[in-house]
Parts: sequence; structure tokens; C-alpha cells
Amino acid sequence: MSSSNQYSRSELLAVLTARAIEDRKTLFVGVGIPMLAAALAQRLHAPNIVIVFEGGIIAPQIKPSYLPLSTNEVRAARRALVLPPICDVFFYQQRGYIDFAIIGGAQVDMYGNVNTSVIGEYSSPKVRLPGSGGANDIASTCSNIIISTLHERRRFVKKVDFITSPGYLSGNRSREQAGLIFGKPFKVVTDMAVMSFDDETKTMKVDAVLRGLNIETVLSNMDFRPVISKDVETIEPPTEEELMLLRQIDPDRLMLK
Amino acid sequence: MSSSNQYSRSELLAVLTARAIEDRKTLFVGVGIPMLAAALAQRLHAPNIVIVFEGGIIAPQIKPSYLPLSTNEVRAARRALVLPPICDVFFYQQRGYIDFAIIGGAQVDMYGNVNTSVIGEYSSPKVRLPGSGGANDIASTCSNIIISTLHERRRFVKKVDFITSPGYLSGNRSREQAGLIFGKPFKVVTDMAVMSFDDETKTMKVDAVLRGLNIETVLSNMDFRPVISKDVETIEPPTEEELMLLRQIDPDRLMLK
Amino acid sequence: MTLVDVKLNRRKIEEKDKSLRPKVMTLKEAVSRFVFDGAVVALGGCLYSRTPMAAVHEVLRQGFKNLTLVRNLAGYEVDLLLASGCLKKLVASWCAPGYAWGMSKVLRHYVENRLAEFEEWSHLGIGLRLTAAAMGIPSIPTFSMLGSDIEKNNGLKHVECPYSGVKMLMVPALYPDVAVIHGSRVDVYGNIQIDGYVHMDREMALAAGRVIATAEEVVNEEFTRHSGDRTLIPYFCVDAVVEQPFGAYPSECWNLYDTDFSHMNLYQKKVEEKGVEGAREYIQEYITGVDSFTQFLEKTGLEKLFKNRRSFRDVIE
Amino acid sequence: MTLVDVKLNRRKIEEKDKSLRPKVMTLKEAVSRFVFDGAVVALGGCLYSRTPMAAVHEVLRQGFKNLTLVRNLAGYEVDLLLASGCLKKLVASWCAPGYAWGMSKVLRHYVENRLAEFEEWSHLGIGLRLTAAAMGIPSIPTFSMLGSDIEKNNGLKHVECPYSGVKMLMVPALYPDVAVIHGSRVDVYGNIQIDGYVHMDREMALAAGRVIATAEEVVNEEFTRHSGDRTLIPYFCVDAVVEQPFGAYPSECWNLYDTDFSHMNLYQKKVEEKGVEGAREYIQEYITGVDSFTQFLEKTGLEKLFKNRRSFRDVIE
Repeated sequence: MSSSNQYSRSELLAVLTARAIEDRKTLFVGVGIPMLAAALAQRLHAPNIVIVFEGGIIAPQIKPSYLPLSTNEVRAARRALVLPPICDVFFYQQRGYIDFAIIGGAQVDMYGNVNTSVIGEYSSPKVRLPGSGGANDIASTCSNIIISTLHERRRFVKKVDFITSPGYLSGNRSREQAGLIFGKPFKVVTDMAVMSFDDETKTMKVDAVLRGLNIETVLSNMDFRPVISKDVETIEPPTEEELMLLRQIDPDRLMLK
Repeated sequence: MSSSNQYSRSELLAVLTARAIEDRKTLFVGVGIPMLAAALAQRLHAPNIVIVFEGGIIAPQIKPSYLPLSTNEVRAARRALVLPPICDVFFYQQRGYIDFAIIGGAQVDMYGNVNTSVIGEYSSPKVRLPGSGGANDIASTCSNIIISTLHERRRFVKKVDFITSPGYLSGNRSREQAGLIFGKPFKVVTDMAVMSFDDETKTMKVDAVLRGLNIETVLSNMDFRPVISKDVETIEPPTEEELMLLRQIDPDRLMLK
Repeated sequence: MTLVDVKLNRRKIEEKDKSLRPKVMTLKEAVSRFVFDGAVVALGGCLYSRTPMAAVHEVLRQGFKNLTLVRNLAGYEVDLLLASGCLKKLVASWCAPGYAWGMSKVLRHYVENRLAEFEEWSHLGIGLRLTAAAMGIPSIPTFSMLGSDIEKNNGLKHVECPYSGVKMLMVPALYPDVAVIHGSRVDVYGNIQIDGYVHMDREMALAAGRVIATAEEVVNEEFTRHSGDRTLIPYFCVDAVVEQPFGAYPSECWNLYDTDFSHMNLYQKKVEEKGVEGAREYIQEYITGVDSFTQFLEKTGLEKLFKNRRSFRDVIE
Repeated sequence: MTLVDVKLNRRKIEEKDKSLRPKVMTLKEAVSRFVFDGAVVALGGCLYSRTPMAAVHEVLRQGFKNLTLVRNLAGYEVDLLLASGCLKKLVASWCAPGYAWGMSKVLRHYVENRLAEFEEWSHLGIGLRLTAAAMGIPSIPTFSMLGSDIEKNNGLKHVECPYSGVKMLMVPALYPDVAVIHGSRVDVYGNIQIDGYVHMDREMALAAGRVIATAEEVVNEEFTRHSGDRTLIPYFCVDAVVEQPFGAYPSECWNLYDTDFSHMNLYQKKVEEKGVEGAREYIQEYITGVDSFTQFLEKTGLEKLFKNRRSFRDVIE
């Protein structure tokens, strides 16, 4: 639970991530906070988003309190309109049919590169993380990529140990030069701030900060210095309605840890 | 009908083509004589061949006297074990799963190149023929290609007007050099002779001639001079059984014109 | 051959509204909204299986010009489009009415007299052009067409596989402006299901900028939500949903009706006798002379439609 | 990374007997005939959906060494193969038991101590490696993995699209020695049908040199001859046909049974408590300590199996 004792950090992250979701779009999500955020947005301002899971699932209707624990299981696939082969889902995305995606990560750097592979050296890792799954594919070809993660210094690193999922690589035009001509990092949502990327340098840029936090708190929880928007907006904390709906979606707190 | 008045040229061609078919193999065929030959072989020495149609049909069981008029219609698809997308059929072939195929052609040259596209110039043809269909794909990647056509001077030309389906191209190693590393022209079956290709030069080679015909008749019906095998064998004419079965397969003489 | 603009063609898809919304409309509206003069139009099915004939009729009635038609194996429908002056170019691997009727007199007339162009590819070649587009890549490798005059004629290029050193022919993506698919059924959002062989319809729908789905039946959302594993083409590809029973007639539709060979014979007889003029008379009598595809079906008579239904079951048993 | 030998891998397929012949055998025979020490083994399904667990158990009982496992998303089955010393390498895009249980202690132990290798690809990367092999081409283009350390780490190469000038990453074909697919049903020849999502099973079966098909039910030829449009994998890919009801347990099988999360918890609890040793105790108790997968199911108890059946229907409604 947060200092206000009204909501946990993961609840806060889920609510702020939900707010970043636009209505009437196809949205690629994984399990955990991204899925909760999608489900919450669907019950609020984005009733017409269409959820896509990499297991081969288009437009499912998840049963309340039957949350899936993977993107390829019956809870995720319930009442889906299409159950295509897995490669087809990524081809839809490469073709341009997936508007938004939400991914998480153990490490994120100043250009929005994400690491979910290893802490330390690849061949002899300190921590062997689960790996890319579809995250690399999402970050490579989804039209708009939202990174959603807790705001912690160990996560917001200068340089990720391993680029699992490309952001703007080394900034400026390096993403395009690498051949990544489709899609782009769109926003970074944390439990403290909402960030985007500088138009020119592609450095992460703080656009908004949670009410009650000052910018220094945000910065002190990052291992690099992002650009600060001229006009930092204030993010309102979760409303009663947001929290109530969120808790209805995950009553057993499988994901709201 | 032939001079003996016992069978027509197309019946003769169907029987001789049937004899070239090996048992227990997958066999890619089109409608017309190739299909009749396959059906006949199935009732004789090759009960376990598996027919493949480019319309997306694996191992159908064609109903007697319900012959298909295309490779993608219900008569061709009857009781098929698999009805895959069309591209998949060609991928099976490119992967190596199709052992044999039978194709026809308006023109065949000394290296087994086949033309089913145009007589004359491509951009301003004297005769616009129907085109490749799957024949080019078959000739490019099927393991063993059988060419089956009537033995006529206008068909066996020095150089085809258009290479729709590659044989040995310009002979020697030119097929491999063009990048065609899979599959090969295997036999040419006509109503007069059975031919293969010289190991070195890849020039067409007469291996066998129908009983009662001399080699000069065979050669005079070709516009190029094939290699003659040291040991030209004699082909026995169709047996009563072969003809009877063949006529049972096509009682309405849809294909046995 | 035009070079491939993968970025432009992706942008077209990015800009589409992908929300779930009902798209049911009349065929007349669908064709007038999504077909235009000069368009590259792809037709689903294969030869005389599940050809979207109702949509072809509507295109003829609305009288578009300078169309390019993309199809794997084409025939009767190309005759009609050529003879009525809609078509400037055919991109296909094969074109003839079918085994029983030999070559197309109409195609021969138009191509041999350079009144229309026939850009020929191998069958897989057409499939791979659509597959590359469907996958969102500008070109895709194969061994087909290497060394042939199809390769030379279309100016096809190679690359060397960087892992095996093997030469591969690269097939360029093809993005039809609009594809028409005739399905067994489609829901109100555009999720298309097809029974029997699916030909190249999936690749075609994903390759195209817009898709018109005609189907024997428009089903409600509840139906698709209980059979998602039978959906071949996702709704977000589809821009118009049209219910048209017997919409492939006189071609066959799996499980529902056989090809009407007698109607095909009727058409062919006119062409045999009078060439292109025969085709035009047929079009006037059966297509432009009526107001809708259902009127055409009525002209043909219910008895024939029922006979084709029985005929399918008779063959398949 | 090994270079791609497209010719050798085609020859292996050319040499296969593609006639229609019954291939029903015991799982013991299938695994002993087609798996071997050092083999590259691919497992169908995805994470804990339709994992061919019966075959994994048989591999563990027969005790193969130095296997390489290919899978898209992997988890529990990798733990078992690692802990019993069968596996030297994992080729996958992701490996963990599932969201509820965090990271795999067993995988961490083996990889962090360099006792086994984890070659990581993107999810589509694994799919495209199998797709290229299935298509009979040595490599295939994509935009995935460009610029990432997955690209660098695997030494991936590019080509320039000859029609658009665009840079494309080429994904090399991967040819497993043997793939194991667990289907909803399979006929005696090996035609596999799968209900629900099909994951990458089709590509995997076509990519592999040999295929073992386990299924909930072995059906006769007549069944497939009436449902050819539901066959996903053609018989000629398949070398062994094995009927194994609940053959994916404790993972789910579409329409038939849900994942047994309580059994997964039981396993995870042992690993939580004792690490790799816990996994070994579990293997001894549940897998190598019994003679067959059906004995394992008996140990679990019919009541649980029936509960998982009810659970699937409960979710889907």
C-alpha cells in the first residue's frame, strides 16, 4: 500500500496505465498489470478497445474473476472472435493492424530500450530473466508502444544490460537506421510519472508527475537524467471509481500484488 | 483413334504415362491426361500413390465417373484427408514432400523446358495460352517431374517461345546455376516414346519406342534431334486390361478425346 | 512492374479504424464505396470455386474502368470484365474458363490484340506476392520461377541467403486496393469463416487495403464468439459485410452448391458462336440488364439452384 | 549458430516414405525410435497449453542426454528436462513456469551456472525459424529483432529488399530432428486435427525431420475423410501416432480440460522449498517412479482429471 494507505503501487500503476489507453484501438497486452489496465480502460473511457494476446487470440471477453495467468490459456481465449496461429498475430502487427501495445520490463533505459532477458552478461548472467516472448516483436513493429513499469532506480538504468525490446536504441535516428521503420515508443507510464520521448534526441522526457510528488522524487528514482517537459502536468491520483472497478476485475488480487 | 483402331492417341498417352508412375509416392497432377494416368496407375501397379492437387487437396478419392474438370472443385476434393491453403501445397513441395508430378505443355524443348504461356512474343502473342498455373512451381521444386504430351513436331521444338516451366534450361549445369537446387525433369512420356535426359549435357534422350514404330518416325515428329539411347527398348502397346480400366475411369470421355 | 512501397501500404492499414462495429451494407453500396476506376481488385476463391460473382456483377453494373484484376487461377469472370471494358490488366498465373471449354476466346482477343495486358506469375508466385504483403514485408524468398521466362519477364530479383549462400528468388509484395472474398459465413463485424478449401483468401484479405466480404450468411456476434477457431479472416481487415445467398453462382461454394456447368455451357456457347460479342450479349442479358444479383438468380430459376445443392451432396458422398 | 543446410534437410524429407500406412504405436516405441541422444527436439503447444507432457515423461524415463529443446514459450517441462540432466540447450523466446510462480529457479540455476545454454529469440523469431524450414527456404525476412541484442547475440544477418531498398532481418530456418505435437485427434496415418488455438504446431511439424503425434483420440480414416478441412498437419509429416488421453496434463487441452493449477502448485512448492533437488524429487515420485503416463494420471486421481474437464467448460461459458 502507498503512503496514503489508499492504494498499492501496482494499483496506482494499473490505473495510470489504463488512462494512457485510447478507445477504438487494437491493443496488444500480456498478463499482469498491462491486462488489468486494458480491462479497466474498457470499463471506463475505452469501452471499444479490442484486446489481442500473442497466444493467438483476438477480441476475447475475459470473465470477471477468471483472470488468465498466461496469454495462451482458456481464460485469455474465452469468447474470442479469432484464434489464429501465433505467427499470424505477429504478422497482423507487422502489417499495421495493431495500434497499441503495453509491455513491462526489468530494466528501461533513457531511450526506451527494455531488458527482460538477463541481469549481467548474457552468457553468464547474474539473473536469467524469462526472456522476450513477444515483447521484442511488439517493440519492433507495433504502431505505438507503451512501457509500463514501477518507478525504481534499479529499473530506470542508464544502459540496459541487454536490449531485449528496442526503444530508440541510442537515440536520434538510430532506431530508423537499424531498420525499424514501423512503430515507435509512445509513452512510459510509471507509478510516479508519465513520460514520452524528445522529438529530436529521443531521450525520455517527463511530461507529468503524480500530484503530491515533486520532480526531484521522480528523478532520484532514475539512474539517468531524463528531459523535463517545459510544462510538467499534474497527474491526479486514482479515483474511487477507478479503484473500485480495478478491484472488481482482480478480486483475488492475483495481479494486484 | 490410332491406325490400329484399337485406341485413341490420348488413351495411348494416358496408359504410357500411367506406367511411369511409381507406387507409394506422393504425386502432383492436374486435370486431363495426368489425372487419368494417376487414376489408372492406382488401379494397376500403384495402388498406394497419393494424389495431390494444387487447389489445396491431399489424398482425395475421386468418384468413378465424377471426374473433376479443375483441380479446385468438389469432384477433385472428394474425401480428401487434408484441404490446405493453396500456398501450403506448394510449400509441402518446396520442402520435399512431393515425390512426383506430371505436367503437360504446348511446347517442349530439347532440355525439357515447357511452354504453356504464349506462342510468339510475350507482349504480343500469336496465341495467348492459359499460362503456368502451378506448372512452373512444380517444375521448379518437385522432386521428379514427368512431362506427358502428344508426340508432335509442333510440340517438340528446338527452343520454346517462352520458358513457363524450367527443365534443364540450356543444358549441362545451367539448371543448378539458375538456383534450381531441388528437383529435376525425370521423364518425358509421349504416345510414341519414353525419354529421359543425358546425364552430362541434359539433352533429351530416347530410351524406348512404341512397338511397331521405328526411331525415324519418332525423330521426324520432333523439331530437334534428341540423343538416342544405346539400347532403345520397346514399349508394349496398351493391354486390354489397361484400356478397359481407363475407359471405366472416364466413361463419358471428358478427357479421352 | 511497380516497386514495392511497404511504408505507404503499412500506413494505409495503420489509419484504418479497427474498432468492432457493424459493417453490414448492400452490395451496391459496398462496391461503390470501395471500388474505383483504376483500382487493383483481387478476387478470392479459385477458378470456379467460391468466386465472388455477385460482386463481379455489381462491378459490371457500376461500370468501372481501367481495373487491374489479381487472381491466382482466373476464367469466366475475366471474360466478363474484359468484354465489358472494365479491365486493363490481369495479374494471375492462369486464365481459361476450365478444362471442358479449352482456351478463352475473349482473353485471346484482348491480349493478342494488345487491348489488355496479362502479367503472368506462377501459382505460388501470386500466393507469395499476397503472402509477403499479408506478413508486412516487402518481399519473400522462394525457388519457384528461377530460370524461367516468368522471372525474366517480371524483372524479378535475387538475394543470396546469408546463412546458406543459396540463391533465392525474391517475390515482391502485392497490395490490392480492394479484395472481395466470398465466405461461407461472416459476422456483422467482418470475421469471415470458410468451409472446405480456403485457397488464398486469408493472404489476399490481409494484403489488401480494403476488403469486401460477401457471404452465404451473415451471422451474429454470438456465433463467432463460439467458433473463433473457425474464423479465417479477422474483422479488422474487412470494410463491408454483405449477405448474398448463392453469391458465388455459377461457381461452387463448399458444402452448399456445386458449379452450374449448364449455365457455364450456356455462356460458352454464346462465345463459341459470336466471340467477344457473344460475351457482351450474355452480360447485357444476365447482368447489366437486371438490377441485382438476386434478380439474376431468379432469371436462372430456383430449380437450377436447388439442383446444384443436390449435386454437391451427390458428389461428396 | 549453425549455418543452414537447406539441401541436406530437404533430402531427409525426400527420402521419407510418404505412402498412406498406419503408424499407431506405443509412446515408448515412438520415443525410442525417433528421439536420440543429442537430438534437437521441438515441443508443440505453448507454455501450458497442449504441451505434449506424456511424451516429455517418456523422454525422461528413457533418459536421453544432450538434447536441445525448441519451443516458443517454455516452462515447467524445461524444468523437468533440465533437472534430470537431459537438456544441454534451450532455444526459445521465453521460459518461466507462468505468471503465478515468477521465474524458474531451475532454469536460473542451470543457466546462471553455465550448466545449460538458453538461446533466446523473439516469439516471432522462433515462429519464423520454423516457418522458413516449413516453407523449404533457408531464411525469411522480418523487421522483428532489428537493432536488439537478440539480433547481435545470434549473429543475425540482413539483406536489402531488392524492390524497396528496405533493410530486412533474415531469420534462418531451424530444422528440429523430431517434433512432438499433441493434437485433439489424429487418424491412423497421422493427419492431425487441433481444436482451439493451434499455436505454431503446423510450422513445427513441417520443419521437423520426424514427427511424433500424440492425441487425445486416434480416429479412423473415415473420420478424416469427412473433415479434411479440419486437418492442420498432413499425415506425410508424421512418423508415429499415439493415443494418449489427457496427454497434455497438467497443461490444458482445448475443449477437453483446463490446466491443473493445483498440480502445478504442488510441483512449484517442491522447487520453492528445495530448488533443483525439489524438482528431482518430483520427477522421481511422479515420472521415473512410474511405468507410464497413464500410471502418472492414476496417481493424480480421476477426480482431479474430471474436475479439470468441468473447469474448462466453466471458464468458456
